Amino acid sequence: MNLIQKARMKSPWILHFNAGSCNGCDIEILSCLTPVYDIERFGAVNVGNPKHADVLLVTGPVNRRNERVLRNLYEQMLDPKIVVAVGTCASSGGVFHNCYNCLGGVDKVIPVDVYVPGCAAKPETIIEGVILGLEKLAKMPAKPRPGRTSAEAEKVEAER
Amino acid sequence: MARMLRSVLRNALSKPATRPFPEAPRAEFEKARGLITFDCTDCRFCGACALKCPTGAIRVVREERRIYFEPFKCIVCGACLEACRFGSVRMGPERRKPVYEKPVEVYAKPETEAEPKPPDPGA
Amino acid sequence: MSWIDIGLRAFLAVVVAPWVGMLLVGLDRKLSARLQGRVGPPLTQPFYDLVKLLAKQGDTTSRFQTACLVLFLASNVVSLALVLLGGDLLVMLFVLAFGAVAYIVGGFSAKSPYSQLGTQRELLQLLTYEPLLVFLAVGIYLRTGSFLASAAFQRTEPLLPEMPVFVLTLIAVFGIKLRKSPFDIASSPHHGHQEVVRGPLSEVAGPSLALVELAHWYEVVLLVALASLLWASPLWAGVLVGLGCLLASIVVDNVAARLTWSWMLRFGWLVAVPASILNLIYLYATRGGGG
Amino acid sequence: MSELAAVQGIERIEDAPLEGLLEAVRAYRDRRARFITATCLDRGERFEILYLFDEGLKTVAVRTFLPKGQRLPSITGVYLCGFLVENELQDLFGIEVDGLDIDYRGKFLVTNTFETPPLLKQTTCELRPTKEEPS
Amino acid sequence: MSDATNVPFGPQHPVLPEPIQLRISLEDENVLQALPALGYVHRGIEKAGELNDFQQNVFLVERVCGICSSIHALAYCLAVESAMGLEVPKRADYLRVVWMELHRIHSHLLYLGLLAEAFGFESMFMEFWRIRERVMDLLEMTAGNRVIISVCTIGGVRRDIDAEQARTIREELPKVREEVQRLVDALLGDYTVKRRTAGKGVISGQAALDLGAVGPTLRGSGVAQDMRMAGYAAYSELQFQPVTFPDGDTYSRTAVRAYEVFQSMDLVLAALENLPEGELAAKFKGRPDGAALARVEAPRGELIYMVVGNGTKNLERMRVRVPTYANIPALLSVLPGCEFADVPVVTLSIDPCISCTER
Ligand code: SF4
Ligand code: SF4
Ligand code: SF4
Ligand code: SF4
Ligand code: SF4
Ligand code: SF4
Ligand code: SF4
Ligand code: SF4
Repeated sequence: MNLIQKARMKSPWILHFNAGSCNGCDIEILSCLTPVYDIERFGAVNVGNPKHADVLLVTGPVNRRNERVLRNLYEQMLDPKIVVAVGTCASSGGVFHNCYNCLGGVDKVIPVDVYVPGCAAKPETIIEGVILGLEKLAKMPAKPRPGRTSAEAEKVEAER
Repeated sequence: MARMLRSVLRNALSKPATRPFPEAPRAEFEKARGLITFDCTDCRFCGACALKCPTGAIRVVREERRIYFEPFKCIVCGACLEACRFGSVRMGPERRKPVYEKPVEVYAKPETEAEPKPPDPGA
Repeated sequence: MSWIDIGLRAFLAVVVAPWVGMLLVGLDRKLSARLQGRVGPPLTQPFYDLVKLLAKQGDTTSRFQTACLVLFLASNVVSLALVLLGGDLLVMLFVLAFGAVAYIVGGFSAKSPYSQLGTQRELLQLLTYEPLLVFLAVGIYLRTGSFLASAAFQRTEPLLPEMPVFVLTLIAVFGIKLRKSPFDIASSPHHGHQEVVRGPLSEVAGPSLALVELAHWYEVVLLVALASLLWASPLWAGVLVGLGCLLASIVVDNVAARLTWSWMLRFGWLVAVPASILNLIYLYATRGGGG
Repeated sequence: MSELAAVQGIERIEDAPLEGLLEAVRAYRDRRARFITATCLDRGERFEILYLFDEGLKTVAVRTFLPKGQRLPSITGVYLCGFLVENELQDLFGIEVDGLDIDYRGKFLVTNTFETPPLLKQTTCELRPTKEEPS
Repeated sequence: MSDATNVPFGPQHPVLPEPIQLRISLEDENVLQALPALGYVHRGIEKAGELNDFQQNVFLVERVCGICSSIHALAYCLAVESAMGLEVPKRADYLRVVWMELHRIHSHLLYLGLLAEAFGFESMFMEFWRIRERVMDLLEMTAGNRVIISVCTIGGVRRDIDAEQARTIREELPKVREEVQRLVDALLGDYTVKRRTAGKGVISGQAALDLGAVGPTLRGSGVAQDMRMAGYAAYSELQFQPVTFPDGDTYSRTAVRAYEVFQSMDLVLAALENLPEGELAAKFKGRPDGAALARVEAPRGELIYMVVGNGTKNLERMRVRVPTYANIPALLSVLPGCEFADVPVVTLSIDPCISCTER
């Protein structure tokens, strides 16, 4: 493993987005930050800013209004990046599969790298999911993506 | 602030509350709702589990005598367990692990029991 | 000072200091975690963060802001070099302020409202800590008769017993500069947990953000070096004073909530500044004694 | 079945014609009852709307019937906090509310992507695949 | 000339775990106006409640919100039971109280932590959440899941608490209590915390009633109203006094929740003490026909379920009115005039739960 891969493995900055979840999985993600689970042991911090994040944790079945927000957040994250769908409803819609306003899973909107099961997903499972995702992240080529011009960036910002 | 100072200093001096997670995972609680699996030995493919499932995670195809189960739809509520009168649904405390691709699990009767049993008239 | 000596010090300031700073930042995070009852990240965590940021692609930061951040980084490096080379503290403060202004100008250039608001607060922070540092320099002048850092370094008697207030103001400056409670109003270093997200850095990403992290490493060493002026011989005592200030600011961070900018400004100008002035008056009055 | 006979847990239901609705609601306000919420049912030709109030832990209700297509007067003049539920009625039942204080114009909860308001009986989501399984 | 800056606060914002957008107009750093933009978590659960059969709905309503999920299930079950005229066994009533109060403890500890987080008091957040884990362990031990505990079912409860587990709870709670007591003293007595909470977002008792506020928001304004006083489940047989604080500010609302943690612990212990023997759930036949309304006290306030049955396995209508829904008007009334830095703190002080608000 070269240095860059190692650094990626050891420094996952997390962005958490709630795409219409019931909060069950969200509070479990928060639990991951707290002393008993302490995901910072793996270098993970919750950055709250898509531009700084490497890992997008999404909970919830994605509804018709936050679909666009989710897509924008994903766009704003710089490569390489991974998406982790946390919880059953983020994976497939789960119990909200017949709700009219739900799209039924994150993978309907953006590509998902890791699915974390559970309703609510337990903190241990979430940590495992992030680690599993990092293995994928480390191997990703650092493919150059043309930086957005500031005009484009503004447009995205305005839509947000 | 003084009270909090005591509290943080105590933390600094004692062992961290962190569980050594991936290295030494804690045993699951005995009654934890974890993995749903099927044991089709006695299954009649009646579909009661599928009907009661609030998420549509189970698909019972009678003609094929198979159960298609999508664990990433399942919320481990246990409704199928309560619905099955033949004890074919199992729930264990183990935690399901994260994956790259969502699987569909297929359960069928063990080969020896290939001959379909007649439906239970009493039901 | 011989050329070798100068070369050595410059090497220390430019090449060794960031590594020390990296470890100090790592220590900061580890220690905060331990105070919160957690294990925390490894000490070398900031290093991995930096490498990862550098390896990120498609930086969306505007060119102008990146340029400002380069200036910010450079000013931190130069300031540190100035202190270690025994240069003029006032020049050092000017260079430092110049870097901070560059940082602020960069923040204002970004369109995001969070960036705007955060930068306004950054400006207020500058207004709070800058006078405190100037007073520190004046205090050192009153005792050593010179604004040169070398004068402080060459002093055999410690300055600290006569300048106790400045330890406290330095802890506050540590708190402000390292964005710790109760002063973390513009952005907090490793948590975007507040109303303006990461303030001036909201739009900064990837390699440009790495510049900020790197500047941060220099900044920590610079602050420790400044604090060590108060007890310059033996030098290890001064370093201990610096580390003590850092430690104190970490502990304060963990026992206090974030307050508002108006509180910070009031604290700075109604408490810290008058206290500094009192200490200066004392220094002035007893000028003959200390030599 | 076109109206509720009685509701367990609601102390009394007082019927008010559409024109008298505000009067009836104001009477509760004068008695210092706390407004809880409104509930709407799609009854085919008309809507059945219950306004629920709390009177010392007891629940009481004012009911009105709104023929489809007619506009509903807003109670925000009496109870300001009614604006949330009235916006919801606009969104989910397609009822137009008159004199709404803070009006999201039918985009409060949903983005307009439904042909018919979602909570009307005629709107059916696709049934789930399991329901089609023989049992 | 007013040069108001408009700041969209959310929908993705780190201090709000949930996507709600507050459109805030600022003048310098003072809030002129705040309007919520909702709909980011609207799923359509009320409709799904008509599509599912009425027993599956129990699992659905638990996921209206994960934080007091079991209380949603309880309210729904109470409504259906009363529509069907079902008698719930006594043991089930007491077990329900145990689980509901454990849930309230976890929810309030969560709130206290998040509030500390909102004003950057990291270590306090960590401390509250560390202690909360012990309550989560109790929940997982008895119910098999940490957050969505799924214990209520129509007619009673689905799980039992055996003597062994009851003993563990009895031993654990006093220890948790001691730690929480220490922390609550540290929180409520702290200078910096007082600076950030006292006098912020003041809602008077009368205004709270007029705006329809409920739960700790109402009790924090000095109004003693708590649905548990109405005596559903076994509450009528357990002694308790609603906690109130008079000032109506963020500090009072926080204090109400802090002391309710202790109250809930007492209720859990009392319920375990008096736990009668008997059935766990009443057997029933038939389908709900007729309507019923149930009001319960969720951690954030009064929660209301109304079900209308029509004799089929699907309900005619399922109506949910959640506490945050009732508290939003009160919140909106106090935001103008706040400093921008106080917006997250004041917003959190009603402990908003958007996911249930929008369903
Ligand atoms: S029923 Fe229709 S709208 Fe509802 S979840 Fe299924 S596909 Fe989507
Ligand atoms: S998976 Fe379950 S617990 Fe998690 S957000 Fe979805 S419904 Fe809630
Ligand atoms: S598992 Fe049980 S309920 Fe499901 S099809 Fe088989 S016998 Fe029927
Ligand atoms: S008759 Fe027996 S096998 Fe057939 S559906 Fe009923 S229970 Fe299942
Ligand atoms: S546990 Fe619940 S969700 Fe999972 S398959 Fe069984 S009924 Fe369906
Ligand atoms: S950013 Fe961190 S502290 Fe803030 S809400 Fe998210 S998880 Fe909590
Ligand atoms: S009130 Fe809030 S916490 Fe309680 S169930 Fe509703 S959303 Fe969840
Ligand atoms: S406001 Fe309450 S319910 Fe909503 S996300 Fe925060 S903690 Fe959860």
